[in-house]
Amino acid sequence: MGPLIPQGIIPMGWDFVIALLIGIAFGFILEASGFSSSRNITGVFYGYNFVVLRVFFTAVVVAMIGLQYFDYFGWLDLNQIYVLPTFLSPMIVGAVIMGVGFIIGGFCPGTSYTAIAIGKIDAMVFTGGLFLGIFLFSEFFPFFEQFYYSDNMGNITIGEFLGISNLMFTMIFTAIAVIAFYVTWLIEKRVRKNHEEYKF
Amino acid sequence: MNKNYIILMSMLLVLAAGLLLLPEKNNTKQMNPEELMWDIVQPTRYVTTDDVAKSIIEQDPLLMLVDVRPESDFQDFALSGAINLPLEGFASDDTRAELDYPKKNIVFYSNDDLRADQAWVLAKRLGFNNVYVLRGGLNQWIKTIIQPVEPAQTASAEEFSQYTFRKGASLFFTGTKLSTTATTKESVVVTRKKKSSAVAGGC
Amino acid sequence: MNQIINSSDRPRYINPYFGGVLLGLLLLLTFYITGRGLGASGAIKSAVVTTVDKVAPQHAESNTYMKSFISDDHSPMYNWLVFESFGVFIGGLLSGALFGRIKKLRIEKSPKISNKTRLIAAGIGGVLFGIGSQFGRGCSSGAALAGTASLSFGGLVVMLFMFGTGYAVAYFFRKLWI
Amino acid sequence: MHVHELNPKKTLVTLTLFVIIIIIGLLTLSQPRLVYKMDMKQSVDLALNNQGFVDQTELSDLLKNPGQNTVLIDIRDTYQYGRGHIPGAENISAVELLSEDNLKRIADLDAQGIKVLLYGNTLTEANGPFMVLRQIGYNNTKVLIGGYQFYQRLESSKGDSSKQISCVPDQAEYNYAEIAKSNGTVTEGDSPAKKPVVIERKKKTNAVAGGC
Repeated sequence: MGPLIPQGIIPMGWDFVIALLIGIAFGFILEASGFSSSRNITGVFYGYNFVVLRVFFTAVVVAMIGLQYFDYFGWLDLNQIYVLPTFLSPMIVGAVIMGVGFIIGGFCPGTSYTAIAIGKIDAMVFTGGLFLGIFLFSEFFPFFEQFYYSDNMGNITIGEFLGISNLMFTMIFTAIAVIAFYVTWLIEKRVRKNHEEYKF
Repeated sequence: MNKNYIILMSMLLVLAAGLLLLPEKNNTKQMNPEELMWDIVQPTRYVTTDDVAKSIIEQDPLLMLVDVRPESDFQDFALSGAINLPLEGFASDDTRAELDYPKKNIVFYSNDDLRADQAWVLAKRLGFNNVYVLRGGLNQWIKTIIQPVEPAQTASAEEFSQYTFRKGASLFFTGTKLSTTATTKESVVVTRKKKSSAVAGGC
Repeated sequence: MNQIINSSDRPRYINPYFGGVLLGLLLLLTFYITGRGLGASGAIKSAVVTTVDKVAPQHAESNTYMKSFISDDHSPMYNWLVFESFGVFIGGLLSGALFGRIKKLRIEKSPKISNKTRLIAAGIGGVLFGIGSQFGRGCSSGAALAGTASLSFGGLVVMLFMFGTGYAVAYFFRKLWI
Repeated sequence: MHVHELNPKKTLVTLTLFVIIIIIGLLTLSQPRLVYKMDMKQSVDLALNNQGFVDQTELSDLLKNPGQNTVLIDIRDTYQYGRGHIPGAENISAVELLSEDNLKRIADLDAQGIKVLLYGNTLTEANGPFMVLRQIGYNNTKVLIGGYQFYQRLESSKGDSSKQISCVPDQAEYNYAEIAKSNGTVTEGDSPAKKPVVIERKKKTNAVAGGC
């Protein structure tokens, strides 16, 4: 059956309507979960608010489990799902840069859009920065073009890399997530005892 | 900690563990035996030597000839542009990758058509839908294309036009043999099927 | 833990696990319908390419990176992710309106820093995130969230290194937040 | 603790919905009726080793003492079957072979140690159905080399001991490389190897795919 659009079950013309609807749902969930506040988000790094970790891990676990059940039931062909290709070293470098950007800026692109929606000036500046960053990247692209395309491992899945089945990885990942939920709950309780001010 | 959270976490764990407990799925990418049987009885899975000759002469970019005979036989003689995938290799994933040209018409051939037919059944089971068998194989190729027999005087006009084509084809294949064998190895370059066409880096 | 704080100045958010389950299901639905995951930074990339293409078409054409996103058929803005990101904005607006979070323009920061510091930090963070997301083939939603959920190894790498770096350098930027 | 974190009921409800969807999926999961019992490697071996191929000697033996331990099945269409078939053969089309009843019968025959010999006009015609049955685990199926055409030739040459009729599947009837080298100027009869073939071919004019 699925995915519906690549299989031609839903005509391509609906593509953008669906994109808009999915975006609205995405934005709503992000904002309602508290991702429009940068201090909420960065709380994950200081132990006073683990909302990012909770939302993120729960979402990944649910989607990951769901995808594999759907594939098993024949509802969705996992082979037709876009698997992000892996370029190991550029991706590590990119992730490290994003990590620093995350802690300094306090947003990531998706959350900054929702923060703009509720009137945060810092989010607007952040988005402007994103624009500038991507522009700079494009301008200086020739300097690191070779690096950008290096270490191409293709559309490799986690299971393939680790040499275990993807089902097994899903189980391990879920277990890690649940442990993380418990540990962060303990941490949050302790940190909050010491701090009084969390009005965001 | 609220009891509901414990239930919540247990549900997630049970769901994930459930994945591991699922009975081994027979590979759904493989065609199920009933469908395979339906396809086996379709005469359209055969192509004639005339069709293939025509495609080769017209340099049909969609044609992909696969020789399923052992490598030594392939070295001795092969149709122009053919690649060699001996039947022995059909158990390996590499062969699978070699056949992964969903847009092409893959034609198996062997001396007769038995090996090609076996290759066809295996490829079809593996989920390749665009495969065909060269009816009569190389024996038929020689009989009809390389050494065509003139039809009797009473034969229909169609048979004569077919004969004329075959005579021409015979000349084409034997006369230009030297030049075609030289290019045999570098068969047609095609782009592999990508997992998806989505834009890279789209976040 | 049992004390229920219900002061009106406290923002009301949904339970993060609820948000997570909803987001997971949405992601699943997105995969089911479109065959790919969610994303966010791609829209800015389209905006950059469009702007450069408008202002200096020749420059855009000569840039090897931007060139790959320019097509003669339609504007780079005519892109799935652009529509999706616009939806994200509307979704944020709806949720903000529903929970009463849409107020006048404001800056959120630690009381220890000035507005100017916060804005400069936000700008620098944005630039870094912009550059990083191009190397990482996606940002936290495209690579880390959707990538990991679709079991892409690259997605997992981005997620681990992004959060790992965050923790590694968090100490140095604590003044910005607490 | 945040206020919102005290109430995970909605979360539970949503997740339960998700679980219900998955349970529905599990319940409606249709197990395919037929599954391959052989893996690819076994299937390739089956093909390469000509397992289950019945040759002329076996066929002659079989025709001498019919009905003992082999059931003959003609997979061609009814019209062709009506025009002539091997004595004692039943007419079951390839697709019908996979019906519940027929599969059960094949399994029962197997339990009694009886083989099932399939044939079509040629070996290739019956090869596909044979391979399917073998791959789904019916190991008492066999297939006739040369098919009905070969049987006819065998019959017509009966008593004529001078004629040696043999049939080897997928054999090269020509030296292809020789022919290719001879640059197209091959005339009838200049190669002794192909002479009998040419004669043979003229005899059986209705044969589409040559060979045996």
